[in-house]
Amino acid sequence: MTTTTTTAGGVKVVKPTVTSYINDYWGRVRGGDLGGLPAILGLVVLSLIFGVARDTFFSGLNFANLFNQGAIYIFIAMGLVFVLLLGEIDLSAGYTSGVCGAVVAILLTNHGWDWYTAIPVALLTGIVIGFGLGFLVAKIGIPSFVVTLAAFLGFQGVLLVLLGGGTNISTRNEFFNSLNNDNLSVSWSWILTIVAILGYAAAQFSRVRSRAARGLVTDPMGIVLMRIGGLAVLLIVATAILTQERAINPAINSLKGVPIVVPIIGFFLVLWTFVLGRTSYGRHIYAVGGNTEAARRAGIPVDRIRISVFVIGSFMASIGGLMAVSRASSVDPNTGGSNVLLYSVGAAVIGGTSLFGGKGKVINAVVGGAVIAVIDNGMGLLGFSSGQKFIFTGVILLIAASVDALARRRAAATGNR
Amino acid sequence: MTTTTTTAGGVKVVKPTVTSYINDYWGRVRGGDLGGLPAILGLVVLSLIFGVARDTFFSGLNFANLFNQGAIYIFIAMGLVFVLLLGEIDLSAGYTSGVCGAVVAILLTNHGWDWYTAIPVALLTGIVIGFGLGFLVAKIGIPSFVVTLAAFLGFQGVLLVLLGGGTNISTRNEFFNSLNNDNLSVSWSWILTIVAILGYAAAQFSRVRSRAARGLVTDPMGIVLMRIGGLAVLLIVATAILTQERAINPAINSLKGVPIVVPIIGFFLVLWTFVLGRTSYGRHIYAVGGNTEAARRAGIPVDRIRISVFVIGSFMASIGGLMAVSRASSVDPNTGGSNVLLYSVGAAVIGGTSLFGGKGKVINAVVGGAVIAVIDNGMGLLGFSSGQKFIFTGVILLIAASVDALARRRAAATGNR
Amino acid sequence: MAATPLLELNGINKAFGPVQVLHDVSLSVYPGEVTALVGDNGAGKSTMVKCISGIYQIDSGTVTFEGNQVAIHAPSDASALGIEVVYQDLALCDNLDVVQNMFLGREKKRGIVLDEPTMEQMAGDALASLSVRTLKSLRQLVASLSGGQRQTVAIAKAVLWNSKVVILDEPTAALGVAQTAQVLELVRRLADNGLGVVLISHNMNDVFAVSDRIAALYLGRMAAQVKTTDVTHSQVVELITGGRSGNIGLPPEKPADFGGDVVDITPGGDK
Amino acid sequence: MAATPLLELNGINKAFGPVQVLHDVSLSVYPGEVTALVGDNGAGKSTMVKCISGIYQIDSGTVTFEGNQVAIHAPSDASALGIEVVYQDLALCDNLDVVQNMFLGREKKRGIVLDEPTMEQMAGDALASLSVRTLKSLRQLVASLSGGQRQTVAIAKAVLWNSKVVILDEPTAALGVAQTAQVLELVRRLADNGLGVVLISHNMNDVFAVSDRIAALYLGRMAAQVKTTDVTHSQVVELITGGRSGNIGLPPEKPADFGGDVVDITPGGDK
Amino acid sequence: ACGDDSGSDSGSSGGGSTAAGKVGIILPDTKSSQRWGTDDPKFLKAAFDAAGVPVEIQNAQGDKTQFQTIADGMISSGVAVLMIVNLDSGTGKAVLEKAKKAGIATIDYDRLTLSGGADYYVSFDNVKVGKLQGEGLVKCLEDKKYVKPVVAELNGSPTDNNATLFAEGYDGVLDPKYADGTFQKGPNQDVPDWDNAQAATIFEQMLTSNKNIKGVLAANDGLGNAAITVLKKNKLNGQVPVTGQDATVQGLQNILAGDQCMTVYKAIKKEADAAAELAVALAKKQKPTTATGTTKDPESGADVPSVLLDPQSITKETVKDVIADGFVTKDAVCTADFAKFCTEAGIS
Ligand SMILES: Nc1ncnc2c1ncn2[C@@H]1O[C@H](COP(=O)(O)OP(=O)(O)OP(=O)(O)O)[C@@H](O)[C@H]1O
Ligand SMILES: Nc1ncnc2c1ncn2[C@@H]1O[C@H](COP(=O)(O)OP(=O)(O)OP(=O)(O)O)[C@@H](O)[C@H]1O
Ligand SMILES: [Mg+2]
Ligand SMILES: [Mg+2]
Repeated sequence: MTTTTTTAGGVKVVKPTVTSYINDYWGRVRGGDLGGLPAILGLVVLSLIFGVARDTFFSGLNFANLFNQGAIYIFIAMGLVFVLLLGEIDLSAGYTSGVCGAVVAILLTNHGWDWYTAIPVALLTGIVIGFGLGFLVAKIGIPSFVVTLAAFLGFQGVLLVLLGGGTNISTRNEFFNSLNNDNLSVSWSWILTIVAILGYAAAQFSRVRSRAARGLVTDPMGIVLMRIGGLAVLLIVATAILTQERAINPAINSLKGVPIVVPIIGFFLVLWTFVLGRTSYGRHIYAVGGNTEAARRAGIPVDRIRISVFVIGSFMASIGGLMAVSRASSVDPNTGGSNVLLYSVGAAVIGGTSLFGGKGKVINAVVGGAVIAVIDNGMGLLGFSSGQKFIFTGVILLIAASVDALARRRAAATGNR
Repeated sequence: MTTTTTTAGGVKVVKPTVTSYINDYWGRVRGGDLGGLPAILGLVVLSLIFGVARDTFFSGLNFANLFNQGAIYIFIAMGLVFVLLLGEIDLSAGYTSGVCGAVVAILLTNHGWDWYTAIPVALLTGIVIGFGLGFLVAKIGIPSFVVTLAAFLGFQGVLLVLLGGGTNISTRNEFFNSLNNDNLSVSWSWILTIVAILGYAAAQFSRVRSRAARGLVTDPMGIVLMRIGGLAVLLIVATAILTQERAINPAINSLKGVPIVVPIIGFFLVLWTFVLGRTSYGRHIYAVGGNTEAARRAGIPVDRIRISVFVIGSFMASIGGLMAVSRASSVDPNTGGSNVLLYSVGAAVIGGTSLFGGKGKVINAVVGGAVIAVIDNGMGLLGFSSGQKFIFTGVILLIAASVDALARRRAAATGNR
Repeated sequence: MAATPLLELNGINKAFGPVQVLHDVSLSVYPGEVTALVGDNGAGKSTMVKCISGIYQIDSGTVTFEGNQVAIHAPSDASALGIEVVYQDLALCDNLDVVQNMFLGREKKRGIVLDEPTMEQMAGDALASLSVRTLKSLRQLVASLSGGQRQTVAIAKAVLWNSKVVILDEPTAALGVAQTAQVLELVRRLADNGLGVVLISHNMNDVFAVSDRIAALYLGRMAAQVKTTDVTHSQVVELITGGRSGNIGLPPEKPADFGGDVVDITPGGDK
Repeated sequence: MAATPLLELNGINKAFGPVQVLHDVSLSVYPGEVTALVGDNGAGKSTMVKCISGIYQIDSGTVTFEGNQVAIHAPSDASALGIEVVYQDLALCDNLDVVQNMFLGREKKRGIVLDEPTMEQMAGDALASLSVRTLKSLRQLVASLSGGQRQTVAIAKAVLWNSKVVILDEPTAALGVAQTAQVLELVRRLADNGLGVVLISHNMNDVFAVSDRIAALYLGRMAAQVKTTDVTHSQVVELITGGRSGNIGLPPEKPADFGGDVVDITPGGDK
Repeated sequence: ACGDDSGSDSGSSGGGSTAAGKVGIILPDTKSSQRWGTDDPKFLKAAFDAAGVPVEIQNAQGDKTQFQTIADGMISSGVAVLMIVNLDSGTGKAVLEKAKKAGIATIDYDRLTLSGGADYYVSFDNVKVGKLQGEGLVKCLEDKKYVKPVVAELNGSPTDNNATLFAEGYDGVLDPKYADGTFQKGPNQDVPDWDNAQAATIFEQMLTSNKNIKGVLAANDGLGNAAITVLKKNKLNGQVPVTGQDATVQGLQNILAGDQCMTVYKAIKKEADAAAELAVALAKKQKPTTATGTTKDPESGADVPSVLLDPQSITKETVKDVIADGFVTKDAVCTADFAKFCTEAGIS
């Protein structure tokens, strides 16, 4: 072990090697600092259970289905992560998505607007809703649970009124319906995959370079390469599977390529991860969620932050709504209702976001959403009766969560809580 | 102002007079320490709104309806107060009530049990459920949101399975159906009212006496008498209204007396208020909710407390379930579903219970439940379409909560938060 | 000596509900000087600091900064004026690490991106100057720091900025011997650079070692504000515990004035 | 002097994940004596206290109480043995009042009903003995107390009980002059009543004023445990800051031993 | 056990083999009516088992996302015939189109998917159901000889399209009566989620604000029972006729006791058998012969080959028909409390 010591901030530092880095990581894991591992472990366990029970679970077709099925929860959960980071809750996220979905469907179908005008209006609706909720919470001081419970009821009514009391509206716009139904062409699939890998690599290298230039400790180059390699392998394998022919009857209709919704999820994942991790706005969200009083004393505009997270929450819910409507090619008074809200909050929480604020990442929403989607998808394949299905869904959810909880018990035992 | 000074614990104390006591109280209110005032204010505002809109709102019949309609939420909310006091949540409370309701209906109707055997079994079911939930939360360490989300799904399934996939089961047991439908006789109504007033007076006086015997400061006798008098007036007026004839067609059928469910609510209100306020178990619940680590360091068995609040929560949910089934004289797969959960949590929160733990009283659940019941009841009288009804319910809920929030803003301004 | 006060409080009153915590308090902070604020536990020192920094709203009274009357409604107003505070209850975000806490609310950026390397370097420099020896990493979460380490972070956070007034509420309470010496030296250095410094401390040795003036609070009233050179150790202790010493301090106690406050330990029964 | 130690720690190790905080620490607490535990910020004093009281589980080592080896897995085990602790992070419930906090976990009851009058009286007595002057009411919520008032409540809470060992982690840090004197007197009185007392403090005057023995921690290692009468003020400071003084203390520093710990202030980049 | 997969599928994909392909069936929910949870799975399973065709029956539990997820699953597991009861036409259409792209034959069961282009349609006429309810209520009120009775309507879930169809049916009967002054229009409310507990509160408030209610058009037996409970509390049961639907045990008992005036019996077994027959033929790659009627899709204007069945109005006199049909058992209906009424109604 060669430990080159440099100076940073007048304090001597030790340059880590690949071995020391891995030892360090392993030490942290053994000490209970598990990060996203347990949720991913839960995902693997679930997939194995379903894969063993039904071999179609591992088919390319089913793999592709997963994305379209989970997208709605993932988008809403991404927005909820922001709200939960502040220790708030948005019970109305489900129906917000429904209302925005209804807006887009009405504009497209009843008013004959085009998608590029209708979609922005729907997204704007989401933003306005979020602003209203945030204002009531931050400025009037009503607890978010009550505000969003009222909104939950209110939007349910708005949806009914918009849809004229119970009818449903079909969307017939090709582009709009393709969003959460169709796939990228094979060549575009590969192009985006390559771009993603190169982008990640560039970000990693530039970070190492800027730290090294300052004389600060950097991650060993080996580790950086391993990270990039890992991501590359993952993405390439996934793309390879998704670009296989997966149509049941290829003669009638060819079905291949990465679902269009995947790059959209990817885009928001990168965007929000960047916002939370690399901007001062994101830092302030964590601060307000961790200790509102400390944040206030540090001069952070707590109220504005609070409003903004509701805006982001409702904005993402509106995207979730668009995806739900696109997938169903229609909107009805139940869009965004039933289990959508609880599944979405569940997705965020299972991924590791705390309901008490200050702890969580956007990737949590994606992993948690994947857990929810896998459960839903797998239960669908098993063919239980309705009652059994509810029961098994509950049990499976509990198993996934137990994996997480038991893995984290070590953490508690070592005092890292 | 005569200030008699005595000694307590070696420290000089000042004996308050009625005037100083009232000044003190008024000072606290102006300083923002409002207690239950805002929720009660909200209740009054709502009643006025509905009373102006429909004069039947203030009829004796409607007043009696309120109790039967709100009882379900109140019972579930009372249990939820315990869960919320620990900063936990029980999303499954609604379906727990449904399952327990189904158990009692099946035993009564399908198996011909009598009410005095069937009801205990249903309550026991609730206790067992609560133990299971609490165990998973406290011992395995899964967040309560996830455990009870799983239970929410699972019990929905159990309910379906119990009801054989969706049938309705009617209950035909007279006694059972009377619980949340019928009234006490006029004489019993008065007897219970008198007993309640005398009991309260006795408790107040004995407290003053025991403190005085120690040489500790006591509330001035004038204040004690005012409290007792206030309660007496309230109860007597309510009883007087409820013992009036209120039948739609008095020729066919006489309808008067306090609804049977009122003394049941009263019993649990007193019981749980006593437990929370006057026993060390209650004290420990507040401690764990306020600062789990401090409670643990004080040697409080945190895990056992955590399990116990889920037991109480599910037990009260089971009573709520019995009341729901009694009222509808039947159970169906929707019993305890739909809005029951959100309304119940809403009842607890509107009453002033914090979702973050450590703050709340059982009376909150009753007041909050009354707010919910009044909204539901009033909306029913107004005869809106379904969509409008949802919207107005949301708006009204928001108004009630704003009264509360705005009243409390002074508190924030003076630093008492 | 110093010409006009940098910061001047006049007739400040503050009550929490029925409890009057500050009565008509006045205080002057001069540039280039260390003003020690002393007083018994619960005298109202921290409350006064929080009034200055905008955490609490004052009920009445005026605050004058650099000759202009100012209204401070929020902590951000105070820091905009150039008032920096180290609070007794340290107000750190447990879920953030040391560097993140030190730059909270004033992050260094390059474009819109946080400039982590710069912040890390500056934080390291600031901590190194305070004799921090046992901190394992600048990226350690504040939740896992020892009491003294937390306090050092809070102090380092306040001195990172070019401010005009620095107020430290019992900054050395949890510090070790070496660190205490460093902090006192830092306090002196800040004043010598022309800043106005307010130091709250219960340790008379520290107070006499670095302060130019001493202001003594007694039960929410300003008992005296004197030059350090004009008083003795025991006089200050008398001011703290009794509100007066010889001919300085508050007028002789009339029972009616303080009686209620001092003795009223169990009013109104329990709630 | 004192025959056998009341409480004895042997070879205690404790790590948080990859960070080893206590290395092979031993400590003896004798009845009727005050043992001062000193050490730099982050030396591991509070961690050691939490290991004794069962908040943290030790990784290895033995704890002997009154001659019997004991396993302390939870704070309730420690209080069952008769070990009472005042923590540095005070561990009070902000949503409870002063009396409720002082009796937390050990409420006085009459039947199943809480005996509020008795508790209120006992709490009043205990606080009065600690020179508390500014507490407005025993029914005030702890959240609204000043720093020193909170500390007094925590101390009063610990001395209410008949325990055999009392451990105080920097009890006087936030206290005023008079209160500090009272607490030191209390500490002495407890020891004179035959209890074993452990006092953690950064204030050497206090340490020399009341302690019979001094144990010095240095970077998680026990540098020395000596009689107070055998060492001087400056020797103790050397032990704290350097781990050795003359021929007492740890063997001369080998870079390999401490190198990593001391210098490694920015490892692994940010997360 | 009812919806369990028959287990005889060996991952066979939409079959060029001689064996019949698998049939996938998606039911809508468990809350709007008990049939989806109990009756349909039972009868369909029995019919397919008898024909020796593997079948997979799932319930979307009122959730359209799940509905699509289940459909995706069935399509990817290679069913030969997909039979759906849509939750709404939009989702239904999306599913049907996906299935058609995969070369799967499609059947609309019970509800027509507008513009869905399903190959076949099997159903009761839901508007007809509503019509029977309306006519039943009119008859009961006429029997009571009330003058200008006030009629309250308890509609089904506002989000359920079928509830809209039922309402269309009974309003078609009642509106002319309101118009000509025979009846007086009373309060009219939807019951979210068909929730019986909410129905009780809603009806209680109707009665409080309008004490003259003399007839209740309740959209199904559960809602009817909720209204009856409130009426009982006010000792008005039996005097105020209440309607229902589904011929549940509860509804039949209420009819026998005289508290409910009628219910609508949909011979679900017949409907299930008809649908199964169609599906079996399609799964065996035969041309079905039973779809003799057609239904015009009001949206696309296409004629969908259909099997249409008639709902039946049930009153006290005809309760025995339901039992004779095997839809419910005598034991279930004629419990101790009702034995007397059963004899009265001629059930043996
Ligand atoms: N929010 C509040 N509500 C009611 N009383 C309060 C509140 N905050 C502080 N107090 C009271 O005000 C008085 C002054 O408190 P403060 O914290 O200013 O004291 P201090 O001088 O800083 O004492 P210490 O030296 O112990 O830190 C105390 O008696 C305290 O109990
Ligand atoms: N949960 C934890 N995870 C990681 N490191 C920790 C944790 N708790 C404490 N530490 C580290 O252990 C070391 C010892 O901490 P401890 O609180 O015991 O110090 P101390 O001697 O009490 O210091 P002080 O005098 O400042 O109170 C510190 O470096 C601290 O950062
Ligand atoms: Mg203070
Ligand atoms: Mg410490």
